[in-house]
Amino acid sequence: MSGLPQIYTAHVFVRLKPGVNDPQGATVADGLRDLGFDGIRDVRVGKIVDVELVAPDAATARDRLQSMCEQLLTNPVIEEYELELIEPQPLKLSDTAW
Amino acid sequence: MSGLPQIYTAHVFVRLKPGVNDPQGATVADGLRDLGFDGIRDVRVGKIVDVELVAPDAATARDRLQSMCEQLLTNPVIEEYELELIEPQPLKLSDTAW
Amino acid sequence: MTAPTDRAVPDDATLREVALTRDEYHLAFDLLDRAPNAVELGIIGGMWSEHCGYKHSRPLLRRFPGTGPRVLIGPGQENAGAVDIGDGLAIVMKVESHNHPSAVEPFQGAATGVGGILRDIFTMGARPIAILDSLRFGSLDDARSRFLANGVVGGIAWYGNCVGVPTVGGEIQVAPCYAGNPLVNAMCAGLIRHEDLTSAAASGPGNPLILVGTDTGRDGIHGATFASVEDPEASHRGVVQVGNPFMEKLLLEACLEALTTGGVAGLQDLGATGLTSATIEAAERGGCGVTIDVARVSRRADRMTPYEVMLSESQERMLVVAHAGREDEVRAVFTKWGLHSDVIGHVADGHDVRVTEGSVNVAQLPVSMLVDAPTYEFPVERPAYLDDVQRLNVDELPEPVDLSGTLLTMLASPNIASRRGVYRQYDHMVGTHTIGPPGGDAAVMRIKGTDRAVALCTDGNARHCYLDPFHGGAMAVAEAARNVSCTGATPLAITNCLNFGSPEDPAVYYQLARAIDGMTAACEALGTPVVSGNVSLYNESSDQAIWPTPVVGMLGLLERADASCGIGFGAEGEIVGLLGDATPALDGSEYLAVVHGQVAGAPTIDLDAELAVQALVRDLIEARLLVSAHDCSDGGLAVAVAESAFAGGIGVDLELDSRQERDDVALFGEAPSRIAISATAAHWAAVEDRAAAAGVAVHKLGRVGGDRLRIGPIDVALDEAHRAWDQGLNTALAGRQPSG
Amino acid sequence: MRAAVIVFPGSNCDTDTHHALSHVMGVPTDLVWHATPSLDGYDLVVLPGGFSYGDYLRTGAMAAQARVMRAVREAADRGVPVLGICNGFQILLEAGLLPGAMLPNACVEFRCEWVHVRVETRRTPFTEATDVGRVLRMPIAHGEGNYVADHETLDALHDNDQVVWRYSDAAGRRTAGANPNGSVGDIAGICNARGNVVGLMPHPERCSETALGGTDGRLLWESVLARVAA
Ligand SMILES: Nc1ncnc2c1ncn2[C@@H]1O[C@H](COP(=O)(O)OP(=O)(O)O)[C@@H](O)[C@H]1O
Ligand SMILES: [Mg+2]
Repeated sequence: MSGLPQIYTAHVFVRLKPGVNDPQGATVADGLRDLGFDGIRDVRVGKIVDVELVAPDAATARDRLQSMCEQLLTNPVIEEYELELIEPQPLKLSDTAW
Repeated sequence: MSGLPQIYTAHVFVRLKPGVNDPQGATVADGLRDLGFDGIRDVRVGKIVDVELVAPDAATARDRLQSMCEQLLTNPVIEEYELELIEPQPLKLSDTAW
Repeated sequence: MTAPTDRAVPDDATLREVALTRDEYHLAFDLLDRAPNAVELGIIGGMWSEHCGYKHSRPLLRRFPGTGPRVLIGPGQENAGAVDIGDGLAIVMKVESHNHPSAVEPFQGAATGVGGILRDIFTMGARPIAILDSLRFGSLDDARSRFLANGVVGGIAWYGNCVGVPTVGGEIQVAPCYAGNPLVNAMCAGLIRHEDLTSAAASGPGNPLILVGTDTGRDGIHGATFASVEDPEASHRGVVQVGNPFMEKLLLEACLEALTTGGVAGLQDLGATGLTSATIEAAERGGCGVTIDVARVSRRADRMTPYEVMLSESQERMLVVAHAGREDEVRAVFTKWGLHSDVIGHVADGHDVRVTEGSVNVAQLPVSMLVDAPTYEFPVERPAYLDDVQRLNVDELPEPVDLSGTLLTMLASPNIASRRGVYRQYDHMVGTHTIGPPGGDAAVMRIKGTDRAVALCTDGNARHCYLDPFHGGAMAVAEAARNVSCTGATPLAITNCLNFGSPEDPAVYYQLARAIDGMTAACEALGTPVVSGNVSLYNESSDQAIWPTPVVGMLGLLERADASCGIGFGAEGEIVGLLGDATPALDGSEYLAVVHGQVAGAPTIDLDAELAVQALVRDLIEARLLVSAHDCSDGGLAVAVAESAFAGGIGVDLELDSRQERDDVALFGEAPSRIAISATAAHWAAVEDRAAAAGVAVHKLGRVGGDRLRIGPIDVALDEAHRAWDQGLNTALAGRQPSG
Repeated sequence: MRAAVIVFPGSNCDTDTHHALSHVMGVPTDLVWHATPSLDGYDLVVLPGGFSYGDYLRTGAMAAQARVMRAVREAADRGVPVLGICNGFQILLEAGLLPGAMLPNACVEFRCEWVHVRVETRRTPFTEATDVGRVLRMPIAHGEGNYVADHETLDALHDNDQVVWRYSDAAGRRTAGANPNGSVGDIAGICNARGNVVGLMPHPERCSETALGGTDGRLLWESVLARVAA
């Protein structure tokens, strides 16, 4: 049984799949080398999507986040993701924005 | 004294400073709501820069990464970052890309 | 003013925060006959800031000619000027600066600058059809300047491309004086039917005020006052705003659609000082008062104070004045476009702006006092530096032995090299109006549904203004008009942005006053009134003020779009000539700066000669006698014909004017009022006849053909020269040494 | 014959495409709102270029979820010709109506310029009136046209003759300099297995009139009009 709704914060780390080439990463690597940084072997650029959501419990929050990732936040053709769910803060009565 | 150079992997997590407007995040939040997801309070989008570099030791690697962040990877006017340095793998003789 | 001593005056820090002087505080006190509270102080400071109040420039701006038969809306009346282009259509146009924000965060600073100028255009009900960007940076040898330049270009591209308004022209110039204070001026032109022109007036007491677009956050509070104090980098990092071109696109479409409902009485964008100037200026135009309840403004941040809500510069917001009773209909359009709207107040009887938070009064001020900022006029005294810099002894300059090599150096220099690397980052075709793309003298935009086209360009040579503010100001207008004329279009009107240092410095004040006089003289001579503009002062960093940099945005009209002329040579055998016989000189030339490292001399212009040469080139184009026409400006004749050769992909073989003693002066010397043309051999006699009839000199220089550039002593392969020119700016922006 | 040009929030080539179809080609054309549930009665559906949803998150990602996309899918299933131009192509990829994905251009900059593409197949409604090997000159304007797909997908595209245009030089040769964005196999446009759903990065609506500097875009329109009329 679930208690009062709580605010969950999640970090979704989205990265290009290993084999997919990364033009942005390559450009950043070149930029770093131009600035004189030695020893740069590889740079890859990904995305973080930080989501704050209200859910009755952690399992529901995680389920919803997983669906979000699959439906919108990532493109499985080229991307993979990790989901990190943070311990909730209790919802205060003043938090009515949702 | 530093030993043989090693390969360090670092994750740089770059986010807009709190309070800086994130239109992309706001649009993604609306997109998720349109898809029927309830309870979305906030979405913010940041970026990950994964850097693989060769350095003589962890302290040097961290120093260089910090300069990279300040000089190129982030814009301190609107962004903040966290740097995560991963334990190195020893450099193999076949690794000559650098 | 002698200040009463018994009055409690806020401390210096507070006054600095709201950018008011002690005297201005006393003036405000006297006008109110009481002490303004904190919110009122913020409102007064914002409205009296240089940015909104034009404290130092308003008296000078009155010198501009602002009327003419084609002027529908002149300067100072609305958010932008409007010019009749026939067929019941008008072009709405304005240029605006975003210099200070761009110095701090170039990408977002430039992006939000584009956003701001677009809103000034669609506030008038016009659909934006073209953006131009006029940019100045420090030397690209410096990494910081490269960072700024690349960021600014990226930001303009991002915003304009996303909104879907083509960026079709502009300028990039580099000079060391801009190192700490780059200039980012954006111009926009919009198209509208006369009867659809919309005023930004809040009239009709009882009419609701609706705020639409982005929720209000703490963005850019003090942005306007920030643009009025020196050295922005020093302290104001918190004011950076992030643009949202997607929101802007929705706002643009929704506003234009809302206007078609007939339920909108007025439309005003939110720019500097946000709600404060938007509501107050609208009230002034409507001759009414306004009442605003800040509690009804949707926020993005918690616990914002009334002060913050009134002064927030959150981007992508508009104020809609609806006809009472029709607000639901108007709001439905915004809802359709996915935009949030709030009724935040109403037009009121009387002449006060009243701000409440719920039922609590937080500010009440007379509109008249706010829109009438105190103005300052100083004596105009010629600064001593002019005598030093105007001295130029050409005989002391060694003439280069290898003038072919000099041409390659000139072509690769960042002020002359091709801008293709920049404008290919801009969507310059969206809208399918662009029939004269970037790369020519002026952009040419067809007007669908008519035979007409308009030509647009921006110009302003700050080195000339620095050496002689009057002539430099005049030359900026003349060059812009010449560029437009070279497409065949008749110059109609200008908009302008005056980028100067601190007006409190007498030398800068002189530059400002004299540049305005020079621009005025040229506008009068050429018949191109000033319909709008913007003033950006305090452009200085710790070490120096910028050169005086007036930027002129010119509008020209082509009655027949299909008669427009380009800069490229056409085919083998064409005759190349030079219209106009102004004597080229090294004063203030690019050659003098690049090759001899000097900024010196006294450039001048003869406005009668200018008028005649422009009239002639338009006449020749209209008679379809020319294959190409290209303004001779930076780099002189040699660079102009090289560019025509590149554009045509064909070489040229020319002789130099034998009247010049020095080849370098004949090749690279600059003078206004000269245009390089080409015409088929069959047409050449007619060209000469018309020139003679017009009393304008035309010199036949040689012929188009081959794969080399042969210009007097110069002889280089076309493709080698093309490479130098094509790669020069890219190489500089990338921070690489030119190869070879 | 009736054409639909879909309007997503942030589409900005919608009116240009409408202009090309209706005013230049004389085809009755409607601008159709993204929330429209049905495309019944249309013989041609065009997803125009632009920045739907600001290109936020990923180009085309949010537009792919729009209500009208179900109708686009149904129209595609009925065999109606569907053309995605630039952002429209990206939307078709995100919606899974075409295989593969887009990455930022290899140069990591937006590119607006004229390019050449070579027609690779006549099996689509938009190319059947041209010849294989014919080189078209058209403008591009995009930041993400770097097409990628895994090996199986690429093999399948090849085996089923689904590559419609490749970047080339003016003579039709695939040179390194001719590819403006780094797309795999110089791919500029592809179609679905059936051949009626087509996506391409260049903008035919920007080269359908002489005044705009080229008319090769008309070949696509003429081709599909002939097909629909037949
Ligand atoms: N240099 C100038 N020349 C002519 N008109 C100017 C100049 N500077 C400002 N104006 C006019 O003054 C009015 C206010 O300009 P501005 O404060 O920049 O408007 P906004 O607040 O809409 O950005 C506009 O009508 C503008 O065209
Ligand atoms: Mg305005």
